[in-house]
Amino acid sequence: MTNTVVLGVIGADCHAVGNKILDYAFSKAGFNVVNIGVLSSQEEFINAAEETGAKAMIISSLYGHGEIDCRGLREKCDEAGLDDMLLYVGGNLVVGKHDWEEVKEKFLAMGFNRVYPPGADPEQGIRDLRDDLKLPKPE
Amino acid sequence: MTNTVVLGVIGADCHAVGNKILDYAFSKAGFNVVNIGVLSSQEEFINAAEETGAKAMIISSLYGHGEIDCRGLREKCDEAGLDDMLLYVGGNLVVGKHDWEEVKEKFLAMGFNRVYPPGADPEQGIRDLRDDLKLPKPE
Amino acid sequence: MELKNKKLSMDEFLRIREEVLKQWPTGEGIDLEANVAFLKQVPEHKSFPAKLRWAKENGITLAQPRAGVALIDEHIQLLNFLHTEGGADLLPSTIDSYTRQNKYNECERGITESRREGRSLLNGFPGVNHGVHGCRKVFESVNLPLQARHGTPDARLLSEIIHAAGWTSNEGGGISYNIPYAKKVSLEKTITDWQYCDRLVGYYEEQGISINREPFGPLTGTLVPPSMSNAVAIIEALLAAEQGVKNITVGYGQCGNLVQDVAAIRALEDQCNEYLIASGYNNVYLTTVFHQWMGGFPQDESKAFGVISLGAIAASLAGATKVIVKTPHEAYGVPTKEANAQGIRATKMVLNLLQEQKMPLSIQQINESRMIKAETQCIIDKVLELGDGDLAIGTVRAFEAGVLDIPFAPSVYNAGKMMPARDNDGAIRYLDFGNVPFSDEIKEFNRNKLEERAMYEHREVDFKMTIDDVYAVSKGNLIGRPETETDAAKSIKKYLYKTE
Amino acid sequence: MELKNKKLSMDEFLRIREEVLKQWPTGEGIDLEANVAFLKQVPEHKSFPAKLRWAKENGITLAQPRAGVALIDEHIQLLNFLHTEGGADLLPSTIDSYTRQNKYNECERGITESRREGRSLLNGFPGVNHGVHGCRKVFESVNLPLQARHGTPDARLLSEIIHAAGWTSNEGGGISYNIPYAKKVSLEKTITDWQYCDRLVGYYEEQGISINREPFGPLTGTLVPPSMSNAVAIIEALLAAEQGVKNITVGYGQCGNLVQDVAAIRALEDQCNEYLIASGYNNVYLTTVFHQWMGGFPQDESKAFGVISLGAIAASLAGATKVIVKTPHEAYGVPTKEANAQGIRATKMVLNLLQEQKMPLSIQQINESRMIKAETQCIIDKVLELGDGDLAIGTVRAFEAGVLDIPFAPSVYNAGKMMPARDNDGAIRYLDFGNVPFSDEIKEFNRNKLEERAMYEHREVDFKMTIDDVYAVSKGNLIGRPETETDAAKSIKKYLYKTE
Ligand code: B12
Ligand code: B12
Repeated sequence: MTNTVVLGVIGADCHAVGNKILDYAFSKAGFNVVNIGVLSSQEEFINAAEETGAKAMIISSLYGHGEIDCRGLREKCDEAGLDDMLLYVGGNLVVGKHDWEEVKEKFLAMGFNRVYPPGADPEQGIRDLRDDLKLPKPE
Repeated sequence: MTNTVVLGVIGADCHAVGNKILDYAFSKAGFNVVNIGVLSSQEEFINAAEETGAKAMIISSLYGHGEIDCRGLREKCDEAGLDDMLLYVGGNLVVGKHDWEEVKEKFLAMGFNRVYPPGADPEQGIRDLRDDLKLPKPE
Repeated sequence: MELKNKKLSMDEFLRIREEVLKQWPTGEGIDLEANVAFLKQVPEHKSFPAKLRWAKENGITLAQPRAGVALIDEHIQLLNFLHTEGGADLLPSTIDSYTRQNKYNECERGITESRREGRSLLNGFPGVNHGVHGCRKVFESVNLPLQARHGTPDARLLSEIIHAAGWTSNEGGGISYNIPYAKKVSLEKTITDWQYCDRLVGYYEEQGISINREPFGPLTGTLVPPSMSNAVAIIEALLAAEQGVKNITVGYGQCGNLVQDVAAIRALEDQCNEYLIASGYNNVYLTTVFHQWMGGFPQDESKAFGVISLGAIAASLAGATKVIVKTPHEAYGVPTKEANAQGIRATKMVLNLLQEQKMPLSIQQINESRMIKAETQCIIDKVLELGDGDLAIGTVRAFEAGVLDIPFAPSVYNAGKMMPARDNDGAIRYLDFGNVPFSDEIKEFNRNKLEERAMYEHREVDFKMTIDDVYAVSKGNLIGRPETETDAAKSIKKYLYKTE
Repeated sequence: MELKNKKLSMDEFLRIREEVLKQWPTGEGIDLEANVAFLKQVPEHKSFPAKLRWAKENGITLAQPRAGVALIDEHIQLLNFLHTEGGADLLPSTIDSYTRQNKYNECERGITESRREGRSLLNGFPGVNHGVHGCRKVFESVNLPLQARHGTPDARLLSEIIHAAGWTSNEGGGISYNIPYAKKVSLEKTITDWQYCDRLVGYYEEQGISINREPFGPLTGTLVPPSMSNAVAIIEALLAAEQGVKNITVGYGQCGNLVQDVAAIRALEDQCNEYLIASGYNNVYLTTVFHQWMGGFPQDESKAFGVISLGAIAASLAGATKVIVKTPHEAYGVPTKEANAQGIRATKMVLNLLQEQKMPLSIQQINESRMIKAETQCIIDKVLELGDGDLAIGTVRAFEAGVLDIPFAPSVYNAGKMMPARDNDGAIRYLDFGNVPFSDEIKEFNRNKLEERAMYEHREVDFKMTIDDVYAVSKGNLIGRPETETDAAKSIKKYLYKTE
């Protein structure tokens, strides 16, 4: 389904609050949210997408290991034939307070479509996803 | 007398707390303190030195106008024949938080012998004055 | 003219006014009636009294910075920055020190040099030199109520100018802008001059325009016992009310002991209201201002944030109507606008977190409050007695007699015999009463409190304590414990500094 | 092995131990008797229990940061910086997230990459990979007591290593390091594994070596009602005591309402002592730790300082034995050492200012404390009932039943039916009780409190409140008021945002 998304927190990351709120927000916005929760591996994201036909992955990484954990995900998607998968990532992506533009570039280079800074508003992600999926604006 | 000093706060400056404490500290250290208090003009410093034969002026400026207020004091001392007058100045000498080395250079260039940063310990001034006046170290 | 606590007649007022307006060219042509018309147009959101009333009614503590630079455009920029980036609720214009001493020629020099050097060489905004025109430009370029904050013994011309410009609050008073700020200006003169400033506000009140007046609570900001500053604040409120002022904010500077701070400002509000009503001033709208720590600050900015936040917390828990905000640059110099905004943001965060919370009543606070009120009453009673019932005359005589006595004040008209120090809990007590006329019970209370500390510190109750306390906060503590080894200190060292 | 709240026999312990030490090469050869000899040499000023005892006896609140990086030398530098530049009283070693999940291979990768890139790619110190040797190097290079702080469901090998290295405190517990930190690890497993960690400490106690244990109080750090976190802390303290632990620090994460915070941590200490004694553990030395705000922080650093300072104030007024310090970088990422030191300095300034002051007792606090204790008792009673008197079994069943239920926890073993929200004063209450077994009186109390808020905000008591509260502090408020216009909001806007 066009409006199915896989939601989860990648790596050895247990931060669950944002995840529960993203679930609430994306569901309320009309998406079909497949929430694989915290502590999810790249494989679990891919399996969930394959099983549900999701068009996008909404990935969070809060705990600082995002860089290590996200590396290679685009390639794995391609291998799995998930060609046009939209990869969104947000949270506290790297260890420490860094220049945001650099962080963003790094993740874009890794093949992510959208990268969000610490504390980003879920509504922004929802608006962007509607655009990228060419969904109609909500009345 | 070698150990007479004129103490005061220069300009339109009313900060009295440090002045009272400097009075206490220099007196306790054995100096003969002539305290002309706050809100004292260059002329009042010079008159007091002439009247008492003081060898040093311990000048405070807290309120930020120190730069304007202190300009020309060395020249006035020279004119009055107070040739080897030791000019010490301390407090919050300029408006705002500035690079300390710059401020110090500025006041040294104006003819001050010693310049002290915000919150300087009076004991430091006392030690320096003993050195500059070649007074014996206290037992 | 003879000093008396009596409302100036319009004639007297206008007679003095003629002289006042001549003090500097910008005084020329200030027209009361035209000002009334102008002030009637001040929108509610830029009226100081309106915003204070709103805050009080909604249980909100407002945050106000101090700020002022030499030039008009820079000053406007600064104020708007503090509004938008800092989140200030009320705006100040801190007046420079030359203006405070009526040295308008030196202001002119400061303005010129500031223009040349591209940075402010004055420590504030020279309101008189900029005149009504300049001050109105400021008023029109900001979007919050404006107040003049200064320290001017003779602020008559300044007051004329700022109110004419739409600034709806003025800080100061005949005692609080003399004793801490001047050396040789008599109280007769400053009380008289501030009667003029108050009468000006009273005039506007008569025309239906509400203007706020705020006695400067913290005085020297240095270990002033609450009852002494409360007594001064109440006296100035009463003197202002007599001249027809109807909107007053009484102030208090943080001591650092939370119970004492909350008790003090609550006592101040209660007791001031009582005195106002007992004196027949029934329609005064009274609010309170809490000043974050007014003494020497620590140089480290993180520590300064700690001091600032504790002040915000005390203000909020005490339910003060507004809090005057310090900045992380305090120990160094006039803050940059960024540092100023930082102080406001830290303060507002705390105010927001505590918005719904007040300090719950405790026995300790009730007792502290009772003691502060009893001390304050002893002082004010004696002032009235000395003045044969006249508060203005009594005030002059009380300072002569050392009945009113402000620690560390520069004025020769202040006795300087009273000495304060902190007790073992950090509350400020009377160490040497000088001639402050307390009952035996009160004296014993203060003495016992200090004895307790002396015993704990293994030393005598003496002036050395006061000095240690003056330095304490800037060195990172509330109480100036002696540097000689106490048991506690030894015990601390054993753990903290021991090397293998 | 069957779960039971019963001290492990030495045989059982040693049997498990053999397996544990094989989990990673650094486990090899850790020798209990040699460790005993080593630990006997730990100087008093580097002993966690000794310093806690000193603080408690002297009424001092100690400050402890969180900190850890991938490489040993950098980690040592970091800790010494926090000691000398920050003024930390106790040192941590925050363990990285791979270690917490026992993914030591990934740690190895993180260590290598960190070395190559010259910056830490791990969010903490990988203690297991560095082994006893590396951890001892840290211990020997610092001059304060050391504690491991982590979030590790199975911390048996880590605990073996750190204690062998002279680290005299270990944070965690079978509940508090599972439910907030893991997704699919059963409570049977984590309680059993933490019995091992506790038994290890118990073993050292038997040899005359005192080691501190600290259940992790704040859990998810997100709107946990005090009685729920207190119940968990008390259960973990009892489980630890059974294994022979004699020095315990129970913890609590700041809620933000001052009365509730002070009441909660005082109730925690009292009630935990009561349960310990009632259960026959008479020689436990109990201290408390207060965590500065554990939920989402504001991004602005000045605001963060406000949050940090309010936390320090609450800790100090509550008389907590130590406070865990946040930093102005909290909302962004693991702090630089400078930002970490800033947080400590702001905190210590506040602690110093308030050193002699405690929150005076009030009716409000007494009532709040009574309510927290009553709620906590309802929960623990039910846990014991479910376990037929066995606390360990009861805990597992209580989570199954939703009797113990932590909001926003990631674990599948947590019911997640209970929902919290703030009342109109900012205190955290139960919005949805789920299966938390409260008396009618308690339920009514919670409901009324939330109804009060709902009325004030003109909305229903529902999950939207909880969500608004989750965001509130990071947005600069304590309570998540709705964004729709309330009267108060309208009134504020009228003053603040009106343009001419
Ligand atoms: C208390 C205080 C006041 C009180 C003063 C009461 C009184 N009459 O004394 C009040 C509230 C009245 C006040 C008013 C003003 N103040 Co004021 N005040 C302070 C404050 C908080 C503490 C000063 C103090 O008493 N310190 C304690 C004593 C013991 O320390 P000290 O004064 O620094 O003196 C010691 C050392 O510096 C040293 N020392 C001093 N001089 C010398 C000289 C030598 C040779 C040596 C060896 C040592 C030495 O020894 C002294 C004793 O230990 C400081 C900021 C701070 N330091 O935290 C601002 C401060 C000094 N004030 C300041 C200003 C601007 C003002 C005002 C203009 C108004 C305003 N913006 O609020 C008015 C001044 C009006 C006027 N005409 O002067 C600024 C100055 C700015 C600058 N330089 O850029 C400061 C730095 C605050 C700030 N950051 O804006 N102030
Ligand atoms: C609460 C908290 C915890 C709780 C978590 C409880 C739980 N299970 O959920 C506890 C205490 C257990 C915890 C543990 C740890 N934490 Co933590 N924690 C926090 C804290 C304070 C708040 C997080 C939170 O809940 N925020 C509220 C929610 C609503 O916001 P959010 O998570 O940011 O998510 C929102 C947005 O970011 C956005 N978003 C997120 N992802 C995405 C994706 C897309 C596509 C979009 C559009 C938007 C979006 O939408 C979400 C909803 O609004 C943050 C710091 C902070 N933010 O103030 C640190 C923080 C995340 N933790 C941190 C760390 C390091 C840890 C630990 C490793 C240990 C430690 N040092 O203490 C462990 C992690 C162990 C592990 N295995 O993961 C670091 C991460 C550092 C870094 N990146 O450099 C932080 C930043 C603190 C810090 N400055 O050091 N933590």
